[in-house]
Amino acid sequence: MIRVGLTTKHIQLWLQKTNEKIQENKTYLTELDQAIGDGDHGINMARGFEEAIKKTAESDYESPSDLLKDWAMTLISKVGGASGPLFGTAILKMSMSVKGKAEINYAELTTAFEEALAGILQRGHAAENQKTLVDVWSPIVRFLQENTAFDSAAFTNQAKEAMEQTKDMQAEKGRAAYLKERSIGHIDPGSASSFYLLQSLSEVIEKEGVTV
Amino acid sequence: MIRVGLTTKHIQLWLQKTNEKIQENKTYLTELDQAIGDGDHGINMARGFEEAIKKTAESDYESPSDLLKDWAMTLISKVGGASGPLFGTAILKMSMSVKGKAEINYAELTTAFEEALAGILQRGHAAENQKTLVDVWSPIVRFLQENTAFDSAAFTNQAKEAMEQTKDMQAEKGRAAYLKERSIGHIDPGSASSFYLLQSLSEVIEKEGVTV
Amino acid sequence: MKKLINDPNNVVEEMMKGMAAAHHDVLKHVPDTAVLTRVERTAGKVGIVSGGGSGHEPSHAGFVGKGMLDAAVCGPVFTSPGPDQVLEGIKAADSGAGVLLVIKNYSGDVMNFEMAMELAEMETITVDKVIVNDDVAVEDSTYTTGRRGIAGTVFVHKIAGAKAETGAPLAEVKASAEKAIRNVRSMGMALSACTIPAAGKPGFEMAENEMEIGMGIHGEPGIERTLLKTADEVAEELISKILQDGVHKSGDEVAVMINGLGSTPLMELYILNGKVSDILEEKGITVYKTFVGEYMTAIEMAGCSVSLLKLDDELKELLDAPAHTTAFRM
Amino acid sequence: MKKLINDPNNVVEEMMKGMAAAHHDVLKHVPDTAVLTRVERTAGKVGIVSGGGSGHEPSHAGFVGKGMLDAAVCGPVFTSPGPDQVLEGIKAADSGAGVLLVIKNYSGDVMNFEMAMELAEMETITVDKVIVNDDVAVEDSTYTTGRRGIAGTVFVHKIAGAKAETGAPLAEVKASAEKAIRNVRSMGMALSACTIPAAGKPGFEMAENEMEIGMGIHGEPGIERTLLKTADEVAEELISKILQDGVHKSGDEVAVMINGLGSTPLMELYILNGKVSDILEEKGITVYKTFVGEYMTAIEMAGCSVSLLKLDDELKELLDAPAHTTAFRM
Ligand SMILES: Nc1ncnc2c1ncn2[C@@H]1O[C@H](COP(=O)(O)OP(=O)(O)O)[C@@H](O)[C@H]1O
Ligand SMILES: Nc1ncnc2c1ncn2[C@@H]1O[C@H](COP(=O)(O)OP(=O)(O)O)[C@@H](O)[C@H]1O
Ligand SMILES: [Mg+2]
Ligand SMILES: [Mg+2]
Ligand SMILES: [Mg+2]
Ligand SMILES: [Mg+2]
Repeated sequence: MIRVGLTTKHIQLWLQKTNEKIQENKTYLTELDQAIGDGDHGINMARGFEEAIKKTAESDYESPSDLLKDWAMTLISKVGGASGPLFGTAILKMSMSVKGKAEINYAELTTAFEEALAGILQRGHAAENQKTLVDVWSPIVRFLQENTAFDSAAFTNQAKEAMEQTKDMQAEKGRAAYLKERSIGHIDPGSASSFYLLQSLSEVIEKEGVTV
Repeated sequence: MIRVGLTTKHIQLWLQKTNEKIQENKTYLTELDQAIGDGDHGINMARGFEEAIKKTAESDYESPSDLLKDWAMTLISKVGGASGPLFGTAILKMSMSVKGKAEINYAELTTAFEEALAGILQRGHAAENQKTLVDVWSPIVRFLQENTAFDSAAFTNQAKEAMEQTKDMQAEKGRAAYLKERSIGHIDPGSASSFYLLQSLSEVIEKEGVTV
Repeated sequence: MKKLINDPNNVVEEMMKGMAAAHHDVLKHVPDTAVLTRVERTAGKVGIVSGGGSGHEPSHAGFVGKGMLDAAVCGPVFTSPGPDQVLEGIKAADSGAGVLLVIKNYSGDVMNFEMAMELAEMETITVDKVIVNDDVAVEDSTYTTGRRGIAGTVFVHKIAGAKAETGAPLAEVKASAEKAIRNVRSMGMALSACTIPAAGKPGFEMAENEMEIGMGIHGEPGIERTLLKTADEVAEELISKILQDGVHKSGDEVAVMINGLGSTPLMELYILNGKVSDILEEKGITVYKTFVGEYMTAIEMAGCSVSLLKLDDELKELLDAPAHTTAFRM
Repeated sequence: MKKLINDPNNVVEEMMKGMAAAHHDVLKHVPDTAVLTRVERTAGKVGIVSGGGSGHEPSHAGFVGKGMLDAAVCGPVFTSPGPDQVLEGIKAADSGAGVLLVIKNYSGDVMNFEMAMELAEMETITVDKVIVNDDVAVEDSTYTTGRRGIAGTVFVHKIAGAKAETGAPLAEVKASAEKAIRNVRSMGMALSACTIPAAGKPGFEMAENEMEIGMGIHGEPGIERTLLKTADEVAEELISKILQDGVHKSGDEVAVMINGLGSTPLMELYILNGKVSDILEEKGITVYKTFVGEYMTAIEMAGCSVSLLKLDDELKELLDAPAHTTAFRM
């Protein structure tokens, strides 16, 4: 197999697949946020991703970077709350990271994720173990760094495991932090939606036979 | 038996007995008012009668009229709503009617009730059959007029029957009038408390062996 | 019953205390009475007194102050105060030029306030009255109790208060108040019941998918129980019932009040107003001013009422005149 | 869910429309944005911008007007608006002297408003910010998210707005706002949950005999779930937690805000205030002014918060300065 990498089309499919999962799980994500936040996370993500789908349907994109940029800007503008700037910044940093590339290979994808995580950390000032989406993005970046080729199943597993581990954490950033000990026992909503995003990437790579 | 008539002591007992019944049936009276009014009738009557008991406990009364007056003024001041002026006026008119008398005989009692009813009608401008307490007071005045001596059982029966007949009426005065047809099927709260007042008088006369 | 109170039988006294404590620059409690009165009196002015049962806050004490009421009489929850307390209000408001009572048309209020007038006359205070009956949900009839007074009463307070502030004599103040009454119509609806503290349970039940059109401000039932409608449909229904009454016509100028009954968020009242203002524009009725908020509540009932006051030059001037009260400022 | 709305996903847009229609003399909607801005601009004045998620009405647009905010940015219910909308607010508020953002301390608000600042700087608008964190229910910590901004924010709007109106430069306006923030502490409690329209069901459940002390304005949980207490006990608890923070001491003068969260009757807020004013007197703290009503709500939540602002001469003058907004008038 030739290592073609992720093309614009794959990014489009990634966005679509993520959107599907977000819409399907809108109520679940909102319920997670009702338990330890203000109960809008599913609504926010669903609104933002729906808009991103609409926005990116308007143009033919020349490169992954251009598409990622519109995706990111739409999230920043339409998701709102804490997750808007965080997911938006993550995707925007990816867009900047892959600028000028027609295809994204494994190393480039890893770098893109590293920069996405850096953006998230810079924006939200959270560290690992504070029960935020950082607790999914940090492990997944380490996972990418520790490997040399994309293993869909392992990638998804790693993301899922990371998400599930937020359940036992006590929140120290974001709204759930107000709950202190009472935040323990619930999955962090932003980590759950991060999982859907990562799982979707994995599924696209798997299904389209992308060799990254 | 000598026809001694109602003395100050009997009026005191009448007030006490009525108060007991009002307090016992406070919730019931409120529920009647919740069905076709604003749900305060029991509360209003209970507050006013409790105050009347307190007020009249302060003095030794020389005559039925003096006691009735304090009773009336306390109701006027403390019951409020529609029932305060109506019950207050009724008792006040009785006080005026029996002024100067140490004992009240049957004819005097009848006159006192006639004047009480006149006061109610003047104050409230209601006619019979409009589903108000007039529908208890009017028949009871007619009943007194048609007889020559006080028959406790018959008096109570008449009052009770009159009260029960308000159930089938459509309200045209008071708050229940807003309900139009929907007011049918519920006993009028003011008629129910009027019944307790009349029943109490009857019981005092019976129990104390008053010969009016 | 979930309420932030101490003793259900003491809510009105404690409210008066807390209100006087909060707003001692505007109003004060007349000791041992149910009366809250203005701190700054305008001498020689006709006094304006309103009141009735409590539970309608900010009505009525929230409208005590320069340009509106001189005294508010705070009865027990949903129960008209007795004549002795209304008399106290009259005395507090009287500064020699006579007193106008603004009464909402309920049997109890009318009887108690009229008895107070008789008492005041015995004390040689000149008193007159107007009776507000703006609620078009109820049939207009002289044979029955007739229409209730609801949120439109606030406009009557404003007009009467402003007129009195001009130094006009009692008859003229009454005439302006009566003009306001002739020109104002209201209609309400509710999504939920309310609980009188001393009763401890709601006055009625309403299903999760029901609403009541024409609901009064004491939880008296309305015209019909219907399925929950949208804000736009509710606006249509309330306005059309008001306009049917024939007072407000194309070419007229009106003041609008969108009144919350207690637990309806301001957001919803504004959503309703968006549609109300569209409908009025469509009908050729010009909106001069709009008031949105809680003016005449029914404890914690969810729901609203819409009031329209037809304006002429005099009413406009009086509506715009300064008012310095805790719940209404111009 | 029983709400007087049309489409749960359209509530903020419709609210802005209805609000602009009602108060076109005070505020207007900037087309195609989430911004409501002042009609009458004071040229050369520092612009004050606030905002955040909707559902806190009258916050924030109710405080747009002379003497307070120049623009309010209305995000989705309980969700901070994105930076592009905050930028629109900054642009609407800017008249050359720079803009101060009043941000409530929530991760989302802080991130979105800070991103907007970066965007504004790219457009060469001078922007600075203050972050309000008055809620003593939350532990003060720089490591965690820290304290929330709740009803005390309204005092910050008032102080910043009044200072800006004096023509003071951005740094001085910011300094006054920061003094207000240093001097204000709040604490809330709730009797019931609230329902985000698009979520369709309450954020949590509370039993008939429970209340939550320290509840935030988005239904974020508080310090503890306890059995229902009396208003007096609640007053004691809220005030004692505020005073523990050490900002307000015997001999101080304070402004008090008794804020309703949405469906708590004004009567209950006044009952609470009666006790609050007694406690403060006992503690030797003088109440300069008291504000009672709905200022920062949580949709239709039942409950309240108490805020204390310690005053000095500057803050008193700024608090008393004229303000002409739809929800705050001085
Ligand atoms: N400072 C932060 N750093 C990283 N992630 C954060 C931070 N604050 C919040 N989050 C994430 O955002 C999620 C909440 O998003 P959302 O509910 O949409 O916004 P809001 O909290 O403003 O209502 C949390 O579950 C958490 O994962
Ligand atoms: N105009 C009237 N004439 C006679 N009785 C009346 C009149 N209006 C009301 N009532 C009586 O008053 C009762 C209601 O009293 P209450 O509930 O205490 O006062 P309110 O209606 O002011 O809440 C009614 O049941 C009715 O019997
Ligand atoms: Mg959230
Ligand atoms: Mg009643
Ligand atoms: Mg009543
Ligand atoms: Mg949120």
